[in-house]
Amino acid sequence: MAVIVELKQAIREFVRDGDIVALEGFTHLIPFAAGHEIIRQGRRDLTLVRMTPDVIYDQLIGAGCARKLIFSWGGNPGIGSLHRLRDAVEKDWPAPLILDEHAHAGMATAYAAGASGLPFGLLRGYLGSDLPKYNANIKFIDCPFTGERLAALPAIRPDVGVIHAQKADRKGNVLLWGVTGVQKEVVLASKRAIVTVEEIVDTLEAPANVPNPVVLPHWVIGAVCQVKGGAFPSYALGYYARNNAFYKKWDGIARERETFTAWIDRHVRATKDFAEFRRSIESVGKEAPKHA
Amino acid sequence: MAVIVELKQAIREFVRDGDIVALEGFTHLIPFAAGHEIIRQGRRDLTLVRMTPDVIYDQLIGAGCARKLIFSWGGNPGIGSLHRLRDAVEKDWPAPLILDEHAHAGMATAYAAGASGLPFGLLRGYLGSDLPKYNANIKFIDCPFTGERLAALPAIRPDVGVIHAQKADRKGNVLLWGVTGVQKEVVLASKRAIVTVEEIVDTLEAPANVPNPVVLPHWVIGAVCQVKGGAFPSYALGYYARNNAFYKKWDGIARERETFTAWIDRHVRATKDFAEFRRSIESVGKEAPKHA
Amino acid sequence: MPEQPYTADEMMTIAAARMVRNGATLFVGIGLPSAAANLARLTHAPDTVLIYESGTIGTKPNVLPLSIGDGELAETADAVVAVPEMFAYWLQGGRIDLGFLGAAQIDRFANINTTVIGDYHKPSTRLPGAGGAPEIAASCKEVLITLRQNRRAFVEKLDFVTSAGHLDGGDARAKLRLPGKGPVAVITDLGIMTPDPVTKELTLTSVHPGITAEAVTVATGWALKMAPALETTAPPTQRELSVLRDLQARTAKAHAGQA
Amino acid sequence: MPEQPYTADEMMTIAAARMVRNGATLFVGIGLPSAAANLARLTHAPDTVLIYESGTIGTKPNVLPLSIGDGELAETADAVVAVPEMFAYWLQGGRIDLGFLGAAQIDRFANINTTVIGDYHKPSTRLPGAGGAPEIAASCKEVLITLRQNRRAFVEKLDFVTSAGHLDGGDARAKLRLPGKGPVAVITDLGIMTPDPVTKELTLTSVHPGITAEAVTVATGWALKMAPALETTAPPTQRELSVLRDLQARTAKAHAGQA
Repeated sequence: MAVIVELKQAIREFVRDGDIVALEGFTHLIPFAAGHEIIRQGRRDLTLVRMTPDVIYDQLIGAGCARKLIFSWGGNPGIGSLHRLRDAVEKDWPAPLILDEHAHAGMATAYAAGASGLPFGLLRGYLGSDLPKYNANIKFIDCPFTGERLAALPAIRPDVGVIHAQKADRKGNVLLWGVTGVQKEVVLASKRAIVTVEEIVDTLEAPANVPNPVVLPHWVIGAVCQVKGGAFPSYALGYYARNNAFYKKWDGIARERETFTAWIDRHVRATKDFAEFRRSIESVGKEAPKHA
Repeated sequence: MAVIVELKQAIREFVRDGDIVALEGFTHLIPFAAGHEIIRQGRRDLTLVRMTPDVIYDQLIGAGCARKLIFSWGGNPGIGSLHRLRDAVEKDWPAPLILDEHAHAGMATAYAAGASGLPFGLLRGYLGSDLPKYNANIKFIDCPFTGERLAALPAIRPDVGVIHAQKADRKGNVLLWGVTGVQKEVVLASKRAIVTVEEIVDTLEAPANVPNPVVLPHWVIGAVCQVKGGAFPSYALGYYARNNAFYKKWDGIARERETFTAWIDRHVRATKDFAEFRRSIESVGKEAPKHA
Repeated sequence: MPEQPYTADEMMTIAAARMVRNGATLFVGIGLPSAAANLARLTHAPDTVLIYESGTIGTKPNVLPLSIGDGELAETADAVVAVPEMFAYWLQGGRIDLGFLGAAQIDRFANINTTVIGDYHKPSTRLPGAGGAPEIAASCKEVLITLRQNRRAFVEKLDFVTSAGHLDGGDARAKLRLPGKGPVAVITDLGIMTPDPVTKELTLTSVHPGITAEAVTVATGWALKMAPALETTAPPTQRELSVLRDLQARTAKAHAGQA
Repeated sequence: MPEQPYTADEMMTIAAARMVRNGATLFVGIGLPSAAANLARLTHAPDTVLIYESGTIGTKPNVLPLSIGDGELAETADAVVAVPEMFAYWLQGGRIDLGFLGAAQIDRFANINTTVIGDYHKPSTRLPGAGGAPEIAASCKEVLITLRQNRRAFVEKLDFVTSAGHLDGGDARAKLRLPGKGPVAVITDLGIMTPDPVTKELTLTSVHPGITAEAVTVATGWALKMAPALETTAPPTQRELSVLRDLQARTAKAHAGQA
């Protein structure tokens, strides 16, 4: 049963040190505000789950929140590497990072298995790939009818699932549309779900002809938090576009430990919420307009 | 790649004697017109697949088109028995009917497996039920991670899948909404798919705020046929309501072999298409207004 | 105020409706369960979430559906999902509090037959079959069953177990790793039976007003256990009756029409 | 008309685009494959159905996406589906004609590495990982691979096989029951390689204008097989170049902006 609360409170009450936490959003509606709040509250030893760890996970990993990463593609989309993720894997900084590595098809299947209450998910996958050699969680079973060998993966069941969506109503029913990735699955697979939204409205109606409208009823959600722009620098279809320039800029910020730490300290740890974070990074542009 | 043709032609070219044929529509958008055309063209020895064989399958079975039925619930919704189905099972009339019987969860999973190109589907199902004792297609496998015993069913892969939908565009892209059952799955699981639609439009746009809009692209469909009212006596959300009175009336028509045969001969076999069928049954009302 | 007269079916539906906790998520079968679930929603349990296997979630029909997928269910739902998703994510996902089922036949452990009377391969009566019931009975946290009570329905031994109640009693469900607790009550036109906490055998705990324990025994095909302190079901309130009758009048009007 | 000057990257993208049959369904990776697939759609293959793993089906972006799930892809799609459905029903379902992949490294049998350089547990370079590629490489009826050719990318032995090409050659794919035929061409900035019909070893079949076979050999980390009749790729037409440049200019403009 969803409660409508401040994001600060939702993270404080729902996310514990050592939890399995999945922040999802397949390039669209990435819950950056929620990720920042986890950093701000100093959570540790998290097992982070995400098909496409991108800038938000680079920040969480660099900030020392994670001990393990379950993932299938870790890069800065269209730009290149995630330097903090690489530093953790290649040089153990700020701490070693255990990898539980998959392909997208496997992760998607494992989320669907989690949402379905099944202990494992089934796919024709990983054939000819070296991934199963390095991941004991990828097993193979034989079809009882044809004998075909198929991959089996343990269901993903996070302690906490976090997504961002376009709208909620005052009961906490949530509406999202566009690229919806595994957002429904992560909410249904998780023990506790947090949804940040662009706006809270009286009546939850999908605009005409939007692609792929998805409704999540309030009773599968723990907390709904309004955070306008909470998916920045990713996008919210119908609200704002992806800030590609920030993704490019991140490459420079994250490349060195020092620049990363200074950035995260100043703009995330020293700000009280996402709105203040936004003002803080905008103020940098004003200080040094030539480098904006 | 969809061609837009007359229903008569689609059935002639796509449905062969002995085929596995699935006409789906979960109480909504049931492809009655297509079912009638199969009867009219005298197909034989079909394996009929459908979660909820209702009046349309009662007609196909009574008309002697079927040798086998794969199903999970066979009744006249809200009314009672399907007398033709019962006569075939209990008394082998007009021919014996082999049953491959499931529960809904199993059928839905087997359709999804078919759509997914997997040889089998997996569910926590049939536990404590006698169904597996009578159906060798229900097997059990052990989870390779937890040891839990789960049900496994062969994927449903019909030769022909048939659905009715609200709209298609001139390329053959299809839009449906409301209760969509397993319609997407049956189209994707079948070797050949036929879709009858209420109307063909220039631009395929979902009306505002309709429940659960689903688009099927033209390249997964074999033939699209416009048949206005083609789901009668079931309904097409946004077009016409369910004709509950016909469902009640069917109970009387189908109860005896003679009344059934007279009805199917006069209104289906002797009419040239669904429009003429509709006029034919309406004319009965006019002949004997007191019994309408 | 003098008590209004009411029928045995009305008492059954009202007694069943009362079992629904406000705010619960219900997976609802068509017919008697659907009537009781909607009566609950329209009386003491307005925040109840009604789910039908056709994919409609949080539906609030103004009239009772005749089929499990009536347009009314889709148009008044919070969300509509495909049927494979309904069974996988919503039912099997373990998020339904209460399954609400009907039955053709039931035994002393509340196992359900909706498949055949007689031999499976040569039945004397072919019934509609399983539908969603086996997995509703397995996966919902609790199950309510409602049906009319007589010796054709309440039988010593089922010809076919379609959906598991408490199997052969005791901890049989747990041994088979069925996720839910199984049937917690059977509500009929005569009374209410609940499973014994240990043996899981159905025990008559309440008779409806004017019904004797003996009448229930006569209508049951096995030696029905009785609770030591047998209660009498509270008669329908005026509000319960009027809401139910209004609902059924609206329903009859909506479902009439020409063939 | 005199030939316009063009870059090696433009030649690569244009040569890759030409491999796309009109009307084919394409599962498209981000970056070079996406540029080539959209160029094909905007030139000789207007009925091509572009599918991105983010769930967008039949998408017609006006500018190239920077990420696999840009809003432009969703807004111009015929349909958008959830990611589990995309991989299960659409890719694994066996309905995609052509998978279009990039790679960090490739070997003589067109196996792909996008995971690590060096030891998996202590890599010298951690690459992004698999994404959708292993199942795209397995399940599409055919696969095209496009990447820049040099000895860091074209290696004798991969440190990690992320996605199967022709494995160790011959009928290895069939033995492993991989559904699709695997890579049918590798298109680089220097030329085009196709697998030998029997051994499945990549064979240089075409060099781009101005590129020598020797230059390709030098850029390849193994002794590259040559086709007996080595062709020269037709240079870009003016239309190919202008459509590609317009697309890239629109893209650059759309993706600029303040951080």
